[in-house]
Parts: sequence; C-alpha cells; structure tokens
Amino acid sequence: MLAYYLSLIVLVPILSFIILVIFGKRWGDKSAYVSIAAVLISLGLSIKALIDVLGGLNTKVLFTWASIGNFHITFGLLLDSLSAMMLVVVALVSALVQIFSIGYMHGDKRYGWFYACLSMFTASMLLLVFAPNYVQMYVAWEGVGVFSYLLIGFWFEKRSASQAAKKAFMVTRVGDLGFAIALILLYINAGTLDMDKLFAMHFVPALAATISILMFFGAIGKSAQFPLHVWLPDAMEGPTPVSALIHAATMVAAGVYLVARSYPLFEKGPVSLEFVAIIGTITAFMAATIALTATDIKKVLAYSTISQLGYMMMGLGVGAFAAGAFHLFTHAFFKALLFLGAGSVIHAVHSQEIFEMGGLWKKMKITSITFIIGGLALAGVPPFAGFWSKDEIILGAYTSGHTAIFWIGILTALFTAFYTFRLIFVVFFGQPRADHHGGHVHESPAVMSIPLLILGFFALTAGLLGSPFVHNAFQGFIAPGHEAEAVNPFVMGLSIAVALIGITAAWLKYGTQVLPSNVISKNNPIYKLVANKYYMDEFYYYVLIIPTHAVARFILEFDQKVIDGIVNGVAKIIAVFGSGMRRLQTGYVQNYALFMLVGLIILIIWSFRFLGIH
Amino acid sequence: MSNPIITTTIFLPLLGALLLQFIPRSKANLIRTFALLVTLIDLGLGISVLTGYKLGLAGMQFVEKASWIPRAGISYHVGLDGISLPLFELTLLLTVVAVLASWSIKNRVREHYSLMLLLAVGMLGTFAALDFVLFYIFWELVLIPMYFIIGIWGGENRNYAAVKFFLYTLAGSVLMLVGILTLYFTSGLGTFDMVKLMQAGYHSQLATFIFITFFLGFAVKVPMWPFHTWLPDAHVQAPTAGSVLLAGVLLKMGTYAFIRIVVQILPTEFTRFAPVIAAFAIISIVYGAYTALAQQDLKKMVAYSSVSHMGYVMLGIAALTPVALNGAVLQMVNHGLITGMLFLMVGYIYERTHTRDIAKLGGLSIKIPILGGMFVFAALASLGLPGLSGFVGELLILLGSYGAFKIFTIFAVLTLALTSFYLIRANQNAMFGMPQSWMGDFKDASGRELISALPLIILIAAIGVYPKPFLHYIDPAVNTVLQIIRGS
Amino acid sequence: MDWSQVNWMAIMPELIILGFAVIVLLGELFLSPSARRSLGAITLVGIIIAMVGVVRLWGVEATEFSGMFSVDLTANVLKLILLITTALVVLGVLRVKVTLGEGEFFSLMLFSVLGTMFMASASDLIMLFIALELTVLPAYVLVASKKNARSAEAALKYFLLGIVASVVLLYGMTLLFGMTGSTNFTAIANSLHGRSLEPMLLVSIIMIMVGLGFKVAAVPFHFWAPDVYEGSPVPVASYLSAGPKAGGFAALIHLFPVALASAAPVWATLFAILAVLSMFTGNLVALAQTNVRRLLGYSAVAHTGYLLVGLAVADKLGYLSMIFYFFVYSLAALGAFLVVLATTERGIGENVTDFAGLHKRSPMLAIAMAIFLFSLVGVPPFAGFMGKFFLFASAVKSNLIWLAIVGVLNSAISFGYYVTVIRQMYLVSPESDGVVTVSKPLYLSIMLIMAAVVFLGVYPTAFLSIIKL
Amino acid sequence: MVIPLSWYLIVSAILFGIGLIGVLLRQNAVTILFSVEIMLNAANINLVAFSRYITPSAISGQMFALFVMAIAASEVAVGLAIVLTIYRNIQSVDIDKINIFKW
Amino acid sequence: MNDIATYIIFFGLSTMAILSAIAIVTRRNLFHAAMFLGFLMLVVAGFYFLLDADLVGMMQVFVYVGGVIVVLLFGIMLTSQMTNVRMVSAMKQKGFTFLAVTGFVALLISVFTKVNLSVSTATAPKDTTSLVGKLFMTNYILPFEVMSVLLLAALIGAIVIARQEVKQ
Repeated sequence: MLAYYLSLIVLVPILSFIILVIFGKRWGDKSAYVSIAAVLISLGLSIKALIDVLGGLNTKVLFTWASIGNFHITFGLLLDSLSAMMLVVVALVSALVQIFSIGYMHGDKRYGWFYACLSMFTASMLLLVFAPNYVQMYVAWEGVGVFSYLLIGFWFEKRSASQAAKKAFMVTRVGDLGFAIALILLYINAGTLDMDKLFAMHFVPALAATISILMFFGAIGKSAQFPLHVWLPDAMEGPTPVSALIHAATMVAAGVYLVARSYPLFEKGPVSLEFVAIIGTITAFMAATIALTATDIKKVLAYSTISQLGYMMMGLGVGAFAAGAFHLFTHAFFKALLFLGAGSVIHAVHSQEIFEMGGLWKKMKITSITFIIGGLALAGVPPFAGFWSKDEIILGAYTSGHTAIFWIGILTALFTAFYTFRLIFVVFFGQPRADHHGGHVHESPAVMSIPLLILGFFALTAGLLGSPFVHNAFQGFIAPGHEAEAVNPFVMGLSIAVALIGITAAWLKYGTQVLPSNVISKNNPIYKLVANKYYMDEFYYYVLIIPTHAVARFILEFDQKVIDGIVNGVAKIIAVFGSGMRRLQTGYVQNYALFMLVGLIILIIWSFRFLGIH
Repeated sequence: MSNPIITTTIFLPLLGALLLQFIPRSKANLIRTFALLVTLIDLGLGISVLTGYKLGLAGMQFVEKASWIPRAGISYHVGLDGISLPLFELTLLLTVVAVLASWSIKNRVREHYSLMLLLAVGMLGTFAALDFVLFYIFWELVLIPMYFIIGIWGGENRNYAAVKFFLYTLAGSVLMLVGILTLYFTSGLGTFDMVKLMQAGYHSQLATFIFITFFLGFAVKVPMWPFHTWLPDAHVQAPTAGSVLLAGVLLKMGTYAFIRIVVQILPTEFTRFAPVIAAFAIISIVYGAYTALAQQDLKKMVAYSSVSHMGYVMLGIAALTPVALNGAVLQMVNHGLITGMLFLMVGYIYERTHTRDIAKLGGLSIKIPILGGMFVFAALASLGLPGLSGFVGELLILLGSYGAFKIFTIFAVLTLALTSFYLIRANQNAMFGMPQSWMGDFKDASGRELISALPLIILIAAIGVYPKPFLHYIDPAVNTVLQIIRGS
Repeated sequence: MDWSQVNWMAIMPELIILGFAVIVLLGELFLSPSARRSLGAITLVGIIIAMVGVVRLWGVEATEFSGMFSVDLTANVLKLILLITTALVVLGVLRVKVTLGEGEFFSLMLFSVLGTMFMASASDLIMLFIALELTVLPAYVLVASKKNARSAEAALKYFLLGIVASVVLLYGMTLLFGMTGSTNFTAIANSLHGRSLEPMLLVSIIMIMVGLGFKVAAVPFHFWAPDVYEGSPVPVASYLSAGPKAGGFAALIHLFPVALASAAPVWATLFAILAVLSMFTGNLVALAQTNVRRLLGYSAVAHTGYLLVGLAVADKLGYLSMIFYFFVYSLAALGAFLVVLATTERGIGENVTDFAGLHKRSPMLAIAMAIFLFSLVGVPPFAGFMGKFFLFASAVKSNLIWLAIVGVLNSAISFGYYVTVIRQMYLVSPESDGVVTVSKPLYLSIMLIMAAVVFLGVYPTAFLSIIKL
Repeated sequence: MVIPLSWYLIVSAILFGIGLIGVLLRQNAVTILFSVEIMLNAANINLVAFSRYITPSAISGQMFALFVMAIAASEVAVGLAIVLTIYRNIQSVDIDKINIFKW
Repeated sequence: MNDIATYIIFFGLSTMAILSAIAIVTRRNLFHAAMFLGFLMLVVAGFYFLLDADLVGMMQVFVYVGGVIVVLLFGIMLTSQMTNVRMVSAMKQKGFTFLAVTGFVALLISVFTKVNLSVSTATAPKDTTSLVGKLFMTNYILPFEVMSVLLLAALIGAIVIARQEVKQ
C-alpha cells in the first residue's frame, strides 16, 4: 500500500506527461487541468507522506532496475524527513506555479507541451527527491536537466531563448561529469551505489573527499554555484513561471539537496565540506554584487537566487546542515513568490527592465504586497521566512570558526537587502516611467494572484517553523543529529542590522532620491567589472568555447586532409602505379619479347643469388 | 534441428527477394507492401525466437547444424545466445523500419527492396553464424547490396562513397580471412566451428598475427579510429534506409565480432592488447565527438557521432568486466536504435527541406513539430540522457571500464560534455529558432513515418526506463564470455 | 609394342574430339551453307560425348603409350573443366556469326581443345611440347580469323611471342633432357632424385617456367594477353579466356610436381615471385583500363597470379585448390566474355562506358555480369570466393601467409576496376533505351554459367568431392 | 667423342643468342621468323648432342629433334599466313607499325 | 676419323654456323638472308652427322632446306620487297638488347662449361633410320599421330587465314 501511494506521487505526473504529449496539442488550453490535477494528487500524497513521516515512518521501497551478476542497481522510493519535506515543497510550488501559469501562459500555441514539460519536470524532481541511490539520483538529475532545457527553450523561436537553453544544458552537463565520475569512483571502491550502504562504509578521507568534491561539481552546475553559475541568469529567457519553478524551488535546489543527501559522505572527507563552504561563500557574495547592478527584474532575482544558493552551500559547508536545508525550504517559497510576482508584473507591463517600470503599487495591489513580503523574506527581515534560515547559516559560520566566511556572509546580507529593495522601490514606487504601458496595467487574474497570496503566506510563516519560538522544530525534524545552534544575540542583531541598513540605503537612493544617482560612477572599474558579471561569460567564451570549436575544426581538417588523405592517397598511389606500369605495355611486340627475356634473366640471376646455387 | 527457425528467419528475406521478381516493376505499391510483409513476417519469426529463448541459460540456443563443406571442416552452424539475440532482433526491427523509411523511393523500387531483403539475409546471418566461414560469407554478403543501395539511391557523391565503403571494408575483411585460415591451420582442430574453437582454447605463436588481422577486419567495420573515414562518406551519401541499416546494424557487426570472435577465441591476445584497443577506442570517442562538433551537415554529424559512440562500445569490450561488457552489448542495441532513429529523422527532414546544412535549417520544431520533436528526442537519447536507453549502456560501460582503464574512462566521461555539445548545438540550430525565410510549408510526419519511428521510440524509452529485462538476456552470455577470458 | 595392350579407353575422349574435329571439318567441305549452321551443334554434341568419355575414365590411373600419356584425376578434372567451358563457348556462339566458316572455326577450336587435352595428359616432354603446339597453333589461327588489322595484329603478337616462348621452353626442355637423359616425367624425376641442384637444372627450370608462364600469361610473360583479349574476335577471346590456359596449368601441375619434384623448394619460390608479380601487375594495370576486354585481359593476368599460388604452395592441397580456382575463374571469366559477346553482337561498344545502364537494357545480362565480376573479385557467396578461400588456405597451410596476404589484398584492389563495369551497368543511366536482345543459346550459356557460379559458391562440396579436395 | 659436349652447347647458346637478337631487333616480321628458326636449330643441336653424349643408345633426343623440325614447319606455315594477313591489312610487315593495342 | 679432323670439322662448322647466323640477322636483302638460313641449316645438318644422327641430318636437309626455306621464300615474295628492308626496328632497345642477350648467352655458356654431366661412352647405333622408324611406330606412336594432327591443323589454319575471301 505504502509503495503504491509513494510511487503514485511520481507516476501520476508521468502519466500526465504521456497523456499531454499525445493529446496536448488537440486539447489546447484544457491541458492545464490534467497537469494541475496530477500535481495536486502528488501534492496530496506528498502531504500524506509527510504526515506519515511525522508519525515516525522512515522507509524505503526498492525494486531492481538492472542487475548484472550480483551487481544490482535498484530504483526506489526513500522516504525520510528530508525527502518528505522536499516532496511537499516541490509539489506545492509546482502546483502553485502551474495554477499561476493558466493565466500567464494563456493563449500560447504550445500550451499542452508546456504543461507536459512541467508535469515531467515535476515528476523528475520528485524522483530525484525519492532517490535512495546515486543512479536514480543521476537519472532524475539529468531528467530535471533536460526538462529544464526544454522549458527554458520553450519559446525556442527566440534565438536568445534557445541559446539560453543550450547554455543551461551544457553548463550543468559539465558539472554533471564530475557527478558521473564520482559515481564511477563510488562503484569501483564500494561496489554499490546504494546510499545507505555507502554511508555505512568506511572510506579513506582523501578518497571520500575526492568523491565528494567530484559529486559537488554536479551540484555546482545544477545549483548554479561559482564558477558554473553563468547559465542561470540567461535561463530567465524561459517563461517566468518556469523560472519560478525551476530556478527557485526545485531544480537549483537539487544541488543543495544532493549535498544534503550525501552529507554523511561529505563528512567522511571533511576537506570537501570546506570546499563546499568556500564555493558557497564566493557564489553568495559574487552573485549579490552582480545583482546590485542588474536592471532586469528577472536577472536581479536570478542573481539573488544564485546568491541564496550560495548561502545554502555555505551553510552545509560550515557544518550547519540543518540551517542549509532550512534555507532551502524557506527560499523555495519566497523566491517562487518573487518570481511569480515578477511574472505578474511582466505580464502586466510587458517588459522586464525595471527602469521602465514604476509606481505599480497603485495598480497591482496584491502583486505588490506579496512581492514586498517576498522581498522582506529575502532581505532577511524578521519574522519573514528568509531571516530565520539565513541567520542560522551565518550563525553556523560564526560558531564553527569560519570568521572570514561569517563576515562575507554578513556583507552579502547587506547587499541582499539593498538590491532587493532597490528592486521594490524602483518597480512599485515612484512614478510610472514608461507611460505607454500605464493605461493597460492592471492586476493579474485570480489564477495568478491566488498563488501569490498562498506563497506570500508561506513566505511570511515558513521561517517560523525553524525559529527558536518552536525550538527549531524544523531542524530537529530534518536533521536529528544536527540540532540548531542556540540563538546568538550578536549574530542575530548584526544580521537584522545589516538588513535594515541595506533597506534604508535602498530607500535613500531609490525611494527618495536623497542620495545622488551617481554615488558610484558607471565608469568605475569595479562597477564595470561587476556590471559585466565579472566577465565570466567572456571568459568561458574565449577560454572554452572558441578553443573547443577551433580544436574541432582542426581535428576535422586533420581527419579530411591527413587520415582520409592517407586513405585516398593509398588509392591514388595504387592507381598511379597502375597507370605507370601500364606504360610497360607499349604495344610493340619486340618490347614485349625483350621484357620476357629480361624477366628470364632476372629470375635466373635472382635464384642464383638467393637460392644459394652456384 | 526439427524446427529450423533461425535458418527460416535468415533466409526468408531471400525467398522474399526472389518472389519480388515476379511482381511487375510497375506495381510499386504492391512491391513495397510485399517487402513490408516479408520483413514483418520475419520480425514475427524473430519475436517467436525471442519468446522461445530460455532465459538465464548460458550457451547457444536454437542451434542448427548441418554438414556443408565437410572436407574443410566447414559446417552450416547457426545459433543465438544472449549477445547475438538482441542484435538479431534489432536487425529484424530495423529492416522493417528501413522498408518503411524507403517508401518514398520512386525509382527502381523493385531493385531497392530486393537489395534490402538481401541485405537482411547477410546481416541476420552474420549474427547467427557459428561457423567461421559461414560468418565470413554473411559478413561479406552485406557488402554487395549495400554497395548498390548507396550507389544507386545515394546522394551526389554516391559513387565515391559506395566504392570507398566496399573497398575499405573488403580490404579489412580479406585480411581477416587470412587470419581465419591461419587460425584453422594452427589450431589443429580441423574445424571452423566457432563454438569448438572457443571451447578448445587457442594457443599459437601466430595468435598475435591472427589477432591483428581480426582487429583490422573488425576495426574497419566498427569503425575505430583511424579506420573510420569510409563511414562519413557512406552514411552521408546513403539513402535514409541505407544509413539506418548502416549505422544501426552494420557497425554492430564489427563490435559483435570482437566479442564473439576475438574475445572468445583469442582471449589471451585480447587481454594482452586490450589497452591498445581501449586506446583506439578512446581516441575514437574524443575524435569522433570533435569532428561531429565541427560538422555543418546534419547527417555527417550523426555519422561522426557514430564513431564516437562506437568507441564507447569498444571501450566497454576492452574493459572485459561483466558490467562493461553488458553495457557494451546493450549499447550496441541502443546505438542501433538511437542512431537509426537519428538517421531516419534526418532523412525525413531532408525529404522536406532538401538540405542538411545546419546553418540553413532552423525552426523545424515549428514547421514540423512531430518530426522535429522526434529528432530532439533521438538527439537527447544519443547524448545519453537518463531515462532513455543510451544512458543505461553508457553508464554500465563507464562503471565497468574504470576498473580497467582509469584515465581512459575519465576521458570518456569528459567527452560526454562534447557529445551533448554537438547534439544540443544541432538541436538548437536546426530545430529551434525561427524558421528560415526560404522554407515553404512542410508536411509534418505522415502516418507511415510516424509508425516507422514509433517502435524505436518505444524501445529507446523502454530500455532506458527499465533495462533489467533486456539485461536478463545479455548477462548470462556475457558471463560465459568472461569465463573464457578468466580461463585463459 | 603390342597394340592389343594399349588401353584405347584412355584416349577415348581425345579420339572423340579428334573424330568430331574431322567430321566438322568435312562438314564444311560437303554441306550446304545452311546445313553448316548445324556444325556448331555437332561440335557441342562431340564435346558432350567427350565429356562422357572423360567421366567414364573417372578413377582410372594409367600411363599408356610408353609413358607418353597418363590418365589421372588431375588430368581428368582439367579435361572436364576444359570441355565444360568449351561447350559453353560453343553453346554461346551457336547463333553468332563466327569469323570463319563454321566448320573451320569449330574444327580449329576442337583441334586446340585436343591439344589442351593432350597437354593435360602428357607425361613426356616430347608429348607435352607437341600438345602445346597443337593447342596454340589453331588458337593463333582463330585469333587471326577475322583478318582485319586488329585481328591480325593480335594474332601476330600472340604468334611471335608464342613461338619465342615455345623456343625458350624447348631450350629448357633440351637442357632438362641433357641433365637426365630422358624425356619421360617419371624417368626425369628418378634421375633427379637425390641430386644436388645444379645450375643447369635451374636454368632449365626457369626456361620451362618462362615457356609455360607465357601460356598461362604470368608476369613478365603476359604481354600478349591484354592485346590478344582485346584484339581477337570475341568468340575466340571467350574461348581463350578459359580453355587453352587449362593446358598450361595442367602442364605446370604435371611437369613441376612430378618431374621436378626434387627441385620443389626452388621453383615454389619462383612461382611465388611470379604469382606476386602477376597479381600486382594484372590488378594495378587493370585499374587504368577502359576497354572491357582489355580489362578482362589484365584481370586474367591477375588471376594467373592467384592460380600460381597453388604452385608456390607446392603440395596437393595447393594443386587441387588451384584446379578448383581454375574452374571457378574460367567460368566467371568466360561468362564475362560471353556477356561482352552478347553486347557486341548488338552493336554495343566494348568500352566500360558502353555498358552504361545495361541493367535497364537487359536486366539478366547485367545481373549475370555483376555476378561474374563479383565472383572474380572473390566476394561471397559466389564461386570465386570459395576458390580463393581454398587457394589461400593452401598458402596459409604451407606457412606462406605473406603470399595469402598479398593475394587477398590484391582481391580487394581488383574490386577497384571490376566495379567500374558494375557502376556503369547499374549506377549510370543508359544513353539508349534499346533493349538488348540475346540469342537463345548464348543466353542459355550465360545463365548456365551464372547458375554454376552461384551454385559452386554456395555448395562447393559438389565439386570438391569430385576432385577429392 | 673428342669434342666435349659443352662445345656443342656453347655453339648452340651462341646461335640461340643470335636468333634472340634477330627476334628482338629486326624490323621485318619475316626476318623474325628466320631468327626463330635459328633458335629452334640451336635447341635441336642441344637435343642431338645430348642424345649422342648422354644416352647414345636410346635416341630419344633425336626423336625429339625430329618432332621439333615438324613443329617448326607447321609454325612457319601458320606464321607466314598471319604475316600475310598483316600485309594485306597494312601493306607492310614492319613490326613497329603493328601497334594498335597498347597500355 | 681422327681427332684432329674432328676438331677441324667442328670448328669449321661452328664458324660457319655463327657467321651465317649473323648474316641472317644482318642482311638487308631478305633473299640473301634466306639463302644464309638455308646454309645454316646445312651446317647444322653437318653437326648432326658429326653427332652420328644420320636421319636427323637428312631430315634437316629435306625439311628445312627443302621445305621451310621454300615456304619462307614464298612468304617473302608474297608480302614485301625483298631487298633493302629497314634493319632495326624503331624501338630504342638496341643497346639494351645486346646487353641482355650477351649476358644471357654468357650465363648459358658459363653454366655449360661448369656442368658436369656423366657422359656415356657407349657408341651410337649405326642405323638410326630404321631405329627411328621403328620408334615412330612403337614408343612414339602417340606423339607421331598428334604431330600429324598438328600438321593438319596448321595446314588448315594457314589456308583459312591465308586465302582471299572470294565471297565478297
């Protein structure tokens, strides 16, 4: 029974996918209901699963996927607190996004396909969450990747969209190679890829660290960590609900989930955790700085996502496992909220450039309020969701003695608050900047605003589950071994302070224009560096892509000129020999006779010489 | 022997080809239908073989043996085991697909289908033959129809491609013939029976020589770098059905022969040279991927990707671990399905656009969403997307190879990025984006085209989602192979 | 000599051929022009009766006429092959206007066949030499029989080189006679047994090799072949492609392994060299040819190379393989020539390009030609493959792996020129759509050969069990 | 038997060589036939000499020589007929004008 | 016959044979060449007599001088002018031919001088004619018959190609 309902969580969206692939085109707009129904069923069952887990259930359902001799690869459904939590988050966000999309995608000609992809994406993500072994994890991982590819490139007529999709796929794929190698190393060294068996095994720390770091490369790609974060901002070319689903709650969280899931393995090679922490910190800081300069509403959110994912990694890396997981949980809600809010805005003004917006507060009340809730959560203002989790992470860095990381975390929090409210002030307050939109701007339909409200509710309250008021119930549930740190007034105060400072600064500059607009010159080299995203894209273009193409062209050239040249050359040489020897046949009978005589003499001399006859 | 089903399956197409000659040339549709019927019946026979196959048993099944040239120790000996059975079935399936795919051929229809049926005889026989000479005959038999298929219905440069294909593979295989003869005379068994040779355990001073001739013969067919240059020409010039069968079946003959013959009859030599083979394999992998990346022609890209993918198979074979070998066998089938489908799609697209230049294409997913979608599907399968069959094979190969060849395997893994790169690039440039201005209205997939691709899609997905039943066929046979290796 | 002790049965096939040769010749003199048409059929009947005679001698091992004439399996098989191919030629040209009067043409052919048969059975140098001349003299005449410049040139080249080769052969024979004091093969063998290899013997062997090498068109004694194949009347070229060579190989098989057995290592090596030279020269030069008959001429040279592998191997398997290959080669080469005959009869040129689109103009001719050419390449499932298989097997068995490799690589190269014809027939569209009609006997002959080529490729045991390979 | 056998052989070899030169160099087809006759005679000298020195009692060498003579006669007959045909076609028997077939 | 006479005869014959052979090959007048050929045949017949081969010598005189030469003369007269024929063909192989032929002859001579054959001292039969006749009818019956067929075939062959077509 258990197996049935757990597997239904995954199977129902898959079924929806299959139905929609076949009938989606014919059904058009009605496709949405199939998909939404499916995801709602999944959500319901996920909640039931969560309740069961809360009731003490901790189980694994397995079946063999492939077996060779006595090596078995199993697939299965691992249900524990972490997966149950993720299931609910994924299903919930997915459900809300899909509902939101009814409005957002209204009238699109590939409506059915859109929902098919969303269904399958959700299914892949749920499968990933359920994974009890690394093969399934990898399978689902790539499945998530490919559907995100299809969704980012959903408007593939747009060159930029298909480019972005390609980039997303390729960049994450590069990271996945590390994951793949880690898989191989695990198999070779342990003979199994089942997590529980692996976690129970003893590994040499160096090996464990190697494997963990390789595995973390996968997470770097998927969770858009430095230096493979470059795909995520571009991925904003996809429809906004997709951004909300993929780049907020689910796919990007997969990396974090992987690290969280594999935490026992990482712990066997502690160096790897340091590595995770450092990468996370760099990512958090760097993305936050870029977000300061971004002017596209979705790009800002994208960089903030990267930054927040960096926080999560930072948390996991410094040992604050529960905090990392907690931030994953809260972030899912408020970032989905922010994206959907942004979607609502874009839907209304048909632009993504924040400096073309303004004054939307008056026209889009629900969107504005919920967006501000999301912003507060992101900025880390208590009691909104983000505060509790982020604070825990910074606290973790502090208590574990990672001083540098701690301070960078604080600084990043400041930036976060600033760019978030820069966005809010510019978009929702002040005068409408682009008047030609003005008249048409109105609040989005209910299918869009209701999800916003629901997410707003969660953004407001989700953090409380892990707050000291409930004795860090969330952390205790997720990670019984990793209880949250006690509240540290210094850290908490500092983080509240920086959040408020950031908001104030944003208000001063964008809310009231008290600060001059040219506080930082646009020609300042640092500004340029940041505004150009640290030239990472250029770096990859010149260091990776151009050389790769050059090598490819060279090898092709080599193939055609040298290898095929040799093949054709041999044929040509044979032909040349042929036409050369042909000349012996002069047509003159006396030449022939002479050749015969010469042949005779040569045969005789040769045999005298070489057959030893004298 | 009471029920010679394998023989019937092998030679039914020959009968079909003969009967085809009695249908008047002008009745093209009747010819097509008849050919389809023959291949379908053959496929039906194949399925009955599949259902009659006893799982979990090592060794050959459905063995049929008859005296043929007793003076030279040559017998007619066919049978299937878990390694040849999947390829046998793949051949039957792809033949049906190829018949459907070539429906649009308008000129010299009867000849086309006759040749295709003859081709099927050769391919099926190669996989079923258990006698060296029989094997060699079937092996070579494939060349003639393929030569004509490329040469008559091929593209612009068909003559060059057809001759190159024939000559190159012939040159490789005649050397193999010398190897076979040397084996025969040095084994002292006086038989060409593969099973007996496998069981006897072969040792000779000339084993290295024999190995090299076999290697050359098979490496050309696979094809392994640097013997691959016939492939892009042949694949690109061949008509769609020809490409499907070339990529889908003919290349497998090489890898199959490596497992069946080199590994099992010359185990010592194979183990000795495995690193060399692996090195060639890895060069093929990387090299094929790079050359595919540099292609502007969609079909050429798929062709070069075959070099790369077959490199993975060879790597798996060279590794000689149960997991890798299982993966290699499975990957042969997968590659047959996937690349077959890619060629099918490229062919169908070409029929509409009359160009395969990636730069000239674009937006096909809008113009012809079903075909475009199926192309994307096949491309994704080809790049090893989990959930589709390519992944399972590659995963097993890589898992199994690492133990034997660490650095090589790492390279193989890293090349997966390149693989994605060229396939995604093709997807993006040809399928996505806005349709080009020169494009008129194209008809999307017809029912016939859809049906031809459907079994491939289903199998690709089925193997990818649940490989266990497929591995059930392969694993015992692989174990037998490895026992021979361990025994040597 | 007691006449009653002569086993007349032993030369019965020869007597039959001789009888029919005379009958046909007389027919030319006494029959009316319309009745002369039937002389071809009579010839065919004669050949078939002679075949029966050969078959009745199966299993007989005898040496008659004071050691001049011996019957054994090899001789019988070669005679049978000769008679079969000649019968097919005769069948093929039954409705073709031949270049001389029918009686003259067929009787000369029968005389040549007779000489070849005697060559196959000769076990004495004198007998061999006379038989050889009997083989070639009518052949010279047949080549010249069209009497135009081309025909005469071919004949003159054939003749001049032929007699020079004969003289060289004769000179070699005199030396051999001088060394051993005998002209009888067995006696020569006995005399040479245990003697060290003297230079004179070597010179003699090589000169004999030249003479016989000329007959089988081995490089560098092959120069006549392309010119003659191209220049002689097509029916004659068809005959030359198969028949007379049998005599050369029969002589080689009888003289070297029997009479010169003690020098086997020497001549085996020399034959290996000739084999390699012939294969390469024939195949490479053929690549540059555009005339189908000339191309087949060079291909014949190359095939002589393959055949000589059997002598380079110098053991029973080698000889038998050589015989088998000779049979399958003759069939395919003859078939190809008959196709050329069929097309030239309809005014189609002899250039490779003239075969363009033959598949459309005559599907069966094209298929037959393709099968013959594939068989010549040695691609299964045609007889040529089985022939090469056994030939190279014999080489490998005798540790001549390198020779086998050269051989198989040459087979691969040979595809390069055979394919040009195939390409024209199937891949190029015809310039004229006219259907190529073929006279019924010629068609029958071609179809019979095609059937044989396929059958022997699929079930060689049928023939192998006859020659006890 | 005072003359050593090898002397005959040497004479024969020289004659053979002269004949060969004639065959290889003379332009006139008829002269080439002459030269061939010289070579045949050289061979016959060998045969008769060997017959006398090696097997005097059995005269197989002489028999051979007789056959060779007959063969020479028939060859000449056929050869001349062919030369005649050539002459009729090109009004010449110059061997270097006979060059249709080549390469 | 004493030894010295034998020597003289042998050398005489040899010189004449070689000189006449050279003459055959070098004469520009075909008729002269034919005459020299006839003379050579006679000289060779002399060798045969010296070698106790009476019948062969006789046959040499009859067949060659009486037969072959006559046929050849017919040929000359039928085909071309007899005098002043061009000597060496246009092929540029003169030097090489001399080299090759000289080498070949030298090779043969060196082989002949080195060879050590067991020469029989037995005397030759006196009356070879009857012996030959008997052998033709017994041991050599088959070659003899085949020879006659060969002559027949050659004759027919020579006729059929030499005759002018009257029909056209």
